[in-house]
Amino acid sequence: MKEPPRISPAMTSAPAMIKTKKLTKSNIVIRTTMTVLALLTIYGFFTFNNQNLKFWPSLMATFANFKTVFIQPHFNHFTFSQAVEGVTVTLALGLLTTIVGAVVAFFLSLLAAENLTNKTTSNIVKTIVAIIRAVPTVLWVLIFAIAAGLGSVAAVIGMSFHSISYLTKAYSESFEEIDEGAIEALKATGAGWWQIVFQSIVPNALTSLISWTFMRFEVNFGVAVAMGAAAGAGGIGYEMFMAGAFYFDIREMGTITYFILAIAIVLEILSTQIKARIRI
Amino acid sequence: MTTLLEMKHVSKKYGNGTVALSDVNFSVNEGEFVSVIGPSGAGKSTLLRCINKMIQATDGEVIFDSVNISGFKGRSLRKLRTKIGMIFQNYNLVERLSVIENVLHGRLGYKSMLSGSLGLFTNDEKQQAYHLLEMLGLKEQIYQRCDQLSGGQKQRVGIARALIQNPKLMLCDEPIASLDPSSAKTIMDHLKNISDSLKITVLINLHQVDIAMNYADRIIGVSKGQIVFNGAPSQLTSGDIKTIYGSDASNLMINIENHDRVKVAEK
Amino acid sequence: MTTLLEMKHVSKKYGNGTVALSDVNFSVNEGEFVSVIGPSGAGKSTLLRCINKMIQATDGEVIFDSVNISGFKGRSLRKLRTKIGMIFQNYNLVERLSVIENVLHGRLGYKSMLSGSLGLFTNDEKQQAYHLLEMLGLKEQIYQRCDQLSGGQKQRVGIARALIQNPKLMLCDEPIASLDPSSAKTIMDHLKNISDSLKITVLINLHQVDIAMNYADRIIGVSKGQIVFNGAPSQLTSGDIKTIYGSDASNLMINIENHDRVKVAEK
Amino acid sequence: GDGKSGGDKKKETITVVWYPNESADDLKDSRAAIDDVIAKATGKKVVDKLTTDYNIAIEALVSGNAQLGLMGGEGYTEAHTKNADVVPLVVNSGASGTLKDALYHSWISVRKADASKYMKDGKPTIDNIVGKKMSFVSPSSTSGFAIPTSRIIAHFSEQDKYKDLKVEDMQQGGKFFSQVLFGQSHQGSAANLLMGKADVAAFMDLLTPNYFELVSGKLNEEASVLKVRNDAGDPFTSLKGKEFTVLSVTPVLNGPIAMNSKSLSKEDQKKIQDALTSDETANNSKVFAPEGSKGIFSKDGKSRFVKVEDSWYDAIRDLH
Amino acid sequence: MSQTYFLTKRLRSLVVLGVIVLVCFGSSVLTQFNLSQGIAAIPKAIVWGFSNFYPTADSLAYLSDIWAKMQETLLVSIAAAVVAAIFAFIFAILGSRITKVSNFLAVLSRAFANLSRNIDVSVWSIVLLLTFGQTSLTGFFALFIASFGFLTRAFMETIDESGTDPVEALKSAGAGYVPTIFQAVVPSSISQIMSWILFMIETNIRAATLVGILTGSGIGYIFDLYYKRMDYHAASLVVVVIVISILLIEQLSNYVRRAML
Ligand SMILES: Nc1ncnc2c1ncn2[C@@H]1O[C@H](COP(=O)(O)OP(=O)(O)OP(=O)(O)O)[C@@H](O)[C@H]1O
Ligand SMILES: Nc1ncnc2c1ncn2[C@@H]1O[C@H](COP(=O)(O)OP(=O)(O)OP(=O)(O)O)[C@@H](O)[C@H]1O
Ligand SMILES: [Mg+2]
Ligand SMILES: [Mg+2]
Repeated sequence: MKEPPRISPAMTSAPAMIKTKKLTKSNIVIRTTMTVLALLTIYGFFTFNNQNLKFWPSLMATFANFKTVFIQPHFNHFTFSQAVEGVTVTLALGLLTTIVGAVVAFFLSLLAAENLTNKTTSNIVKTIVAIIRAVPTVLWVLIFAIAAGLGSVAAVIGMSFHSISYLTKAYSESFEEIDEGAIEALKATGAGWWQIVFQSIVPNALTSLISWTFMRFEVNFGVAVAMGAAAGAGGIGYEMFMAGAFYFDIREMGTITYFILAIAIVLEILSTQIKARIRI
Repeated sequence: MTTLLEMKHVSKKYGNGTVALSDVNFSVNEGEFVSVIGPSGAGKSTLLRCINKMIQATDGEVIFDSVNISGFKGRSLRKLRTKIGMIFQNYNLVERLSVIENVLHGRLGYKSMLSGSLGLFTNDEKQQAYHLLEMLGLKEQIYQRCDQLSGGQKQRVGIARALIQNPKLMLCDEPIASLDPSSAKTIMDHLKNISDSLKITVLINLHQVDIAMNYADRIIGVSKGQIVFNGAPSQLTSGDIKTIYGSDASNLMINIENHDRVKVAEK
Repeated sequence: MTTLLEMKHVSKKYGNGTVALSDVNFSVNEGEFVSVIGPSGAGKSTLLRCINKMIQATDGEVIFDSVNISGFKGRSLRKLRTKIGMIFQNYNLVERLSVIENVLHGRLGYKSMLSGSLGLFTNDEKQQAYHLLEMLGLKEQIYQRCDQLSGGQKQRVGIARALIQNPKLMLCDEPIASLDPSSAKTIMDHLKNISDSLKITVLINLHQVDIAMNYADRIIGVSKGQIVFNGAPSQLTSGDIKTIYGSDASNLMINIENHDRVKVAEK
Repeated sequence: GDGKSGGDKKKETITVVWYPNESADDLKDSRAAIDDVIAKATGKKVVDKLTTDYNIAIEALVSGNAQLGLMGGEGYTEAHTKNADVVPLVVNSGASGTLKDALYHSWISVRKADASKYMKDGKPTIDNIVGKKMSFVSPSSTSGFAIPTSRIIAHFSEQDKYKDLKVEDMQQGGKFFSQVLFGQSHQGSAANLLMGKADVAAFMDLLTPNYFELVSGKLNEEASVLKVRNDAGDPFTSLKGKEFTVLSVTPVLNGPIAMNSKSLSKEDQKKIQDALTSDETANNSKVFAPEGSKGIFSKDGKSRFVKVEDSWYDAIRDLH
Repeated sequence: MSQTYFLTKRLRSLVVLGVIVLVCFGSSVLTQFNLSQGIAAIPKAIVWGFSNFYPTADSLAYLSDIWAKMQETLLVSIAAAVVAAIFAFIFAILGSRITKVSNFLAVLSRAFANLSRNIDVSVWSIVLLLTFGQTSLTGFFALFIASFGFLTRAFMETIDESGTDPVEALKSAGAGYVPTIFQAVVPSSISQIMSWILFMIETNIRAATLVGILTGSGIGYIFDLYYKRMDYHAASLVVVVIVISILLIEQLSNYVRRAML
């Protein structure tokens, strides 16, 4: 390497050994978390109940399946127009749950935002919403499927539950970010609560409300696919479940996968565009 | 001269125990231009907000327009507030909305819940907004979004919003603290002009003593929640300044001897 | 006096067609303190970055330490870069790491991939980092995270990081543009000090002409990608300034007549 | 799709819910034929509800969200327990045309290639299914779960080691079986076996005319061997010609077409019952498919719908 | 004066509102959703829930079974997130504007991540079910693929946001590519990356329920089992266990997130 430092103005002696890493709280937490996660992962692999599965052959078979799925899609049990219909139904499910979710969440989030109500109400609403959110969507749909009937009613209501709780959290956080002054100013003019909400809170938070809603719409499309598959909610997801788990026709799964992918990508582009536009 | 506002033994103790105001007494006449000065944390903002009850005083009475408003709540409180305009350091506009929409917010106190929420304003109200904006030199910016305005322009929108309330009293909480000197002067001129020509009483928090002395008819000095000076600018001495601001008065770089009365622009 | 750096007919055209440098020729002697001035977009940053090949010049030759480095790539380029320290306007520190870790980053060019990746530094290197930080007055902050430092302190970390490379040349791209005047002075003093006492050549982009004149041995004026002035500060006339900055020279509020040579703090 | 005003509309449509087995695509015509009979009898619109879960079908009938449903015996008794308004309307008879042989069968089968491992003294036995990978239909299936598990428990609980064997132990791998799969339909369970995902599978005999044909032995006798027909539809298209051996055969009462009597007018109940039990329906080749064609019910001798009472299913209740 | 301004503004709002109502209506027709039925369903569901869907003392007997499956699900979710994070990190490095090696690789890695992210986890589950059967590995891989896609994008954005500055500085000091990644990129983005991993674990636990139902593994499977058996008391106990687990994990990761800053 190089000769010792050329720079040596009168210096006091440095400690003989210098540690470069000083363990700050954040470093400790990061490392602990990493280690714990790594250990849990390894432990997980040992405990997975793999039932004598031959790993590599299965993996190879999976790749072969993926290849079939993506390279040789075909139509068998349904036609192109039925697939379009399925996708449309799924999209409609996603739209409906997003809109229902957004409307209900809007009012709930007014109650959940600390700066619009009091701390107690806010905490109660937030806790309820957190519990609702902790129940996976599919369970809501299944529970509603038994309790309230079949098909779209259960699907929409069940899926909306999750949307509502998710959006309530997102919206109320957007509301809480609003500068107190914007509310204070209208209060000082003698405006009432609803007037403040619609004239100050909503315009102020509009950008983030829209962007959260679109994000949720993207998610809801995926959820609608999954609900078709796991809870028989109809649409392309149901076709996929039948093709995959009932008919074992992976080539048809390929067709469906492409349909889903196409819509998902369109939605993503749309949502990026809209988000970019409203930010102006 | 009629008394518009009277504070009697007003005290305010915050939830955390801070005593922000203790036994504050003063009165303001109609049309007066009164400036409240005092160090940071003295209680100036609290004082102002106790008047339109944005903060509920713990004790004492506030008499506005010969009515004791201390117990006002709900509808009557909202109605009271329409009579008191307020202007803020950070303008507190809805940035995404246009200038005229922000001005029209000043009318919300007069409207029903529904029409207010939907922003349905009458033609008269819009005309009034237009004229106010014209008067404040914002004719060109009427439909611009407020986030595109400069600080000085924003504050003029804030003034227009307060004026459209048809207020008897304007409360201004450090309206020029965020502005550059030239914009600050424009705003102060406008406020003085309003007070003079529209006979609106102005109560203004300032932290620049020289500006307060230039513009105000009367100065109220607040220190640690108490009123320690109340008189004409000409009566304010270095000793008073020291009482108000404590021993660091010299740090304020205030030059009381040597100030000119700035001529108020008559538009 | 030996020539350390020579630029011969260097040009740079960016992918989008912008010609940032065209036919630049100059040379810098060992130990010189040279300041590059010029308006925004003139090509100052491009010029500096062509020297350590952070940007690849489109044309011409760069001779560093008697070697034509124009074609350097891979290992030889990395080795070259260890000889050239660089200091940035935004300090470019890894904010989450401690001061000493950031300084030691200057040694990465000397280390193997593995020990570099793992951040395994020898005790010698750590001692050296310690002494440099002591010299720059950052002894107290050695283990502090860089996001807790002030701008001036951050820039001193940047200097230490460059110095620990044992560079022959220091490239400084507007090192004081983000600093308040007093921190800026500290940084300029340190740089001058380094140049004087360690005989490290310094090439520094500045946009304050007066500071450039105060500190530099020589000034290079760049305008529209071309060198339009190259000489001692004392030779710089108002006319030259106009040539460099165009007609808006007056907006720069430069007062060339009336500047004092600031004494360089000798620590 | 039908639009608004739920109340009135509900009365004008009759919803028929189908188990996953009968929800298969290739039974579409058959479902439509039965719907047709109901529609003609009542003059109302008949809507199909296909399901992926047995219990959703059951709950739909229980709650009155569906008025009619073709169920399994087990599912029916559960539905009746939950809501006594769910009662059987008709059931398909056996070849005799009466309730006497209104039966089908639950099989426990293994792949033919492995059959020798499950033989004792030349006869098939379920002794060796312990520790194997087992495929059932669904926890709410009669012939695909309730019957075979009670058969297994009955068989094994004679041994001391398995004295306390419970239904719960059959539901998850790692207890009695090494792994337990649920095919979600009889077809799925059979496919699990033939694809090698399971070693042993339970499903019903009624798949036979549509998907399987006899290779040796007699239908519904132990040790009979069957294979997948060449014209079998999914999920058997890639499993043509695969053979399996039946280890055990248990008769099961046919499942009824049940109704929620509260959500269907007396008048309609009668009309539907009459229409379904009519000769015309019995001779409708779409409803009772003759040999060689596909249908939910197959024509075997004089098979037809006959009226049935709730008490007929007590035999299933006794299983528990 | 201002009439047209307010008129256009109001018209625009009306058009937006109209479009939303139309979309709602159209979607309702398409999916045969009936709002009045939907609203009526909620009280019905609540009544049903209170009369059927609650854990009983008997169902507590299943707790150990349920907990075992929950543990499996937790481990699968964690393992999937962690392994995915490793791959995602590599892909993110290759794909990020700041650290990319070549444009081709960057585009490729972005495309790959998009593919795995935009196909729902349920699709992957069903494809994987065919080869891996009803095992934890099916769930693991399904979650892995979905996590990989999501994390790659999240990491890429994190790295992009962490800025070119430190990378440029190290490069100018002569540091090589790999040391630059480990000494500049990793420290700058590590807390954000950890935070994404924690978020992914939370998401995975939710998704695992769905995947479990589809593939017959973990907590989803056991819910499905009880549910299909119509043992709603046991099924509700599963829900309770899931809810408690998710809330706990959320609290824990919120704590860690705050402490990492
Ligand atoms: N919401 C609150 N809760 C508790 N204490 C408060 C609250 N608002 C203000 N205070 C305290 O009350 C005192 C007076 O505050 P106030 O804002 O009225 O002072 P000020 O004179 O306006 O100061 P500044 O010039 O900084 O605006 C201060 O000590 C402050 O910390
Ligand atoms: N990566 C790039 N791609 C294209 N054009 C560039 C790029 N970087 C700089 N330029 C252009 O090259 C010209 C010179 O830029 P350079 O950054 O060297 O100027 P500068 O003198 O450093 O300006 P400043 O004082 O603002 O830093 C400018 O016109 C600039 O827009
Ligand atoms: Mg204040
Ligand atoms: Mg530059």
